[in-house]
Amino acid sequence: MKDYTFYIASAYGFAALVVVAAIAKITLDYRALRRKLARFDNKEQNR
Amino acid sequence: MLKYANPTNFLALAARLIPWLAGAAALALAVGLYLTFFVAPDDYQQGASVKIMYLHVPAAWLGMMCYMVMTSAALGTLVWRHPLADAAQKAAAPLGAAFTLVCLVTGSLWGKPMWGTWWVWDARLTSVLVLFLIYLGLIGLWQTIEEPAQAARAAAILTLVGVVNIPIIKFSVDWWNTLHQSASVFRLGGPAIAPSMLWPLLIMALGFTLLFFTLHLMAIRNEILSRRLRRLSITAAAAEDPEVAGEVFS
Amino acid sequence: MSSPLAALFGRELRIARSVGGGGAMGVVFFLILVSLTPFAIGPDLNLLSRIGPAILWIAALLSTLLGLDRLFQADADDGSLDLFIMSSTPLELVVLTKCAAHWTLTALPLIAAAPLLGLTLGMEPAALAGVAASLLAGTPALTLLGAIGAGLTAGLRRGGLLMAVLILPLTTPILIFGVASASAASGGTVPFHTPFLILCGLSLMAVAGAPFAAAAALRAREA
Amino acid sequence: MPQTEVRPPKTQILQGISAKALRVDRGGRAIVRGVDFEMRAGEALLVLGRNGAGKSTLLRALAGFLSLREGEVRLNGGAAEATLAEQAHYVGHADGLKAALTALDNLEFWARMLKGAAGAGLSPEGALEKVGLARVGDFPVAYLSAGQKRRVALARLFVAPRPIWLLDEPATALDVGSQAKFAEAMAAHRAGGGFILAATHAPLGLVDAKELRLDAVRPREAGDAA
Repeated sequence: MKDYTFYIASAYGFAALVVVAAIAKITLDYRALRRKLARFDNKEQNR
Repeated sequence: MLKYANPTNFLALAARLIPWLAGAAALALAVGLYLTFFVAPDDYQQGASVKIMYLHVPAAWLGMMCYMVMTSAALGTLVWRHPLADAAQKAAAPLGAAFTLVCLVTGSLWGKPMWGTWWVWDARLTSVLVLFLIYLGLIGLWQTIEEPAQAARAAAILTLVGVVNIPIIKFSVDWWNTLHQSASVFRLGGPAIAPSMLWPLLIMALGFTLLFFTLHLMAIRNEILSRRLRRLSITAAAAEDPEVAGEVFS
Repeated sequence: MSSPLAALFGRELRIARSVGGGGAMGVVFFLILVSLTPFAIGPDLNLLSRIGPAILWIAALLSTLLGLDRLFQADADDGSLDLFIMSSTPLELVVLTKCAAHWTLTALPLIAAAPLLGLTLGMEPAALAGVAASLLAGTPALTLLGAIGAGLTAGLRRGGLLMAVLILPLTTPILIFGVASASAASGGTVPFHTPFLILCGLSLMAVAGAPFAAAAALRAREA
Repeated sequence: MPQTEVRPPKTQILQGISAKALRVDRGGRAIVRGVDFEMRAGEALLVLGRNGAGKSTLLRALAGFLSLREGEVRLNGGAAEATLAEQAHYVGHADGLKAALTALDNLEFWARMLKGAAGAGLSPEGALEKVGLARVGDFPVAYLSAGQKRRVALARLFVAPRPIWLLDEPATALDVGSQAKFAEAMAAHRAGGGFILAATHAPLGLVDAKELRLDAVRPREAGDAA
């Protein structure tokens, strides 16, 4: 049976990469939005 | 259900739900990975490379499921014109693209040892590729139209047109060529693969689904906040106009 | 580069990133064009790999050109073009900088994506490297020729298609030597460097001449 | 008090502009014909006339966007062999702003792009302060109203000092307060030896400005320059 670890590793590696990238992008966007919204918070409560 | 429909309540609900969902997703994925690597037997033909199936198949399902979520959100946008539906729609498109991309790449990595080439133009991989292109088109549409509500309506129409065409694409691609093994999981006679392989697959699929809903909720939250930021910025800019007019050009 | 041109280059990148996802639209169009060909020709990989370089080159040619019709349109609409004409920086250098920015945003990702897409056409590594190298050498000429077309059609209503019709005939030498060098990379009678050097020559000629033609076209608009 | 700009050396200061028998064609037709005017440093010229009389065409020709069919414009003094356009600001109907960028980014860009020989002008923040838009500097221009966009465009005049101001209907979309204040800024520019050529309907509050009526220009009849 040929050794497929390269293919398995790169498949799971790529999937992990995409998942981590998605999580990172969403959380970074969230933090940036909170920071920008903080500027308006004092003037205006979240309706 | 309508109580949660207004964005502020939704934010409160999301804040409570997201940690639980994330935890469940992590747990399911951990169990799935454990089963895949330590319990599930190798395939008599493909050997260990079958382990890629536990990634490839759930990713394909998620790509399709994500489109269904987007379609229902599109109906929400067009029928009830609800901002939450707009946000759900916009949040789903990149996730759908990500899952279909994972499906394509893992399919190619699985195909190399099995069929000897990185890519084969067979029916199912090609249909997923077309689905991936539809997702990219939607993301492009979202980025081009600035005004959120207008972008949502446009994307909703494109999504619904897409959902009508996906079965046609599926059929025509099948007709065009079929090399891929027939749908072994959902054969009419029930799953053909051994239970020992089926369980890890279903658990991985559950893990992916939970991951999707976690990310989707978080992305919807981002979308609501960014629309609020846009609205506040516009009103703040407008507020600058009348009372300071006197001090200009001094 | 003097600061005005550096400022222009920075501005072009910033605008592209904030609206329309940068050059991504060009790469997606390239991806779609390449994916559509097998539907027409059929899934047979041996055939596809033989005509792979041609498919990739035609797709690159079309996606580069069709992405260019907006090059000056936005500036013409919001009045920036008039101010460029008035600035002490020559319009030719402004055109060259905008082409460089457009090339970085559209052509570079395209050159990176071409080898990956070549895999779907069953091309082997030598051919993939050949396509990437020939695209790297040929796309500057495509962008600059397209800039001339964009200059001619800026402000016209149906500029996009007209621009392609004007410029596509002029790009035939680039296509011929581009595909020739890409195919020569995977063996064949013609050595790789012969068409490749001609391609580089075409690009250098375009860098030298096209900005003047495009600037003249912009000035001649007399909006 | 506005920041005092750096004074270019004596010879480089633009003393005067003289235009002889200008003719500008558009679409094969002479829109502007037989126009003459003389201007010295500190003077203003109001280009008047009904719509379509060629006010904008004349200004766009002076800015170098349209070629002169006949006649010529001579500069007296000013930077060596710099054309009128390179020593002029043009504020037309379009504001020259990229909606996706912030007001500060736009001004920063134009400051470097239009940097003339006359040294650096106000900083983008200073220019925005001068037009009363300091607090909206970091919002994308897309969020600003037409009046605010207009004032950001006018702020361009301050970030890169150029002696000649070519203004095409500068007062449109400006509220009364802004118009009054802009009149003061124009007076300050003229006091500093600047030239103002403005095509306008609304009164701009320019003190003892010369007038150039375009619809009074008949073929073969010299325009009344005084």
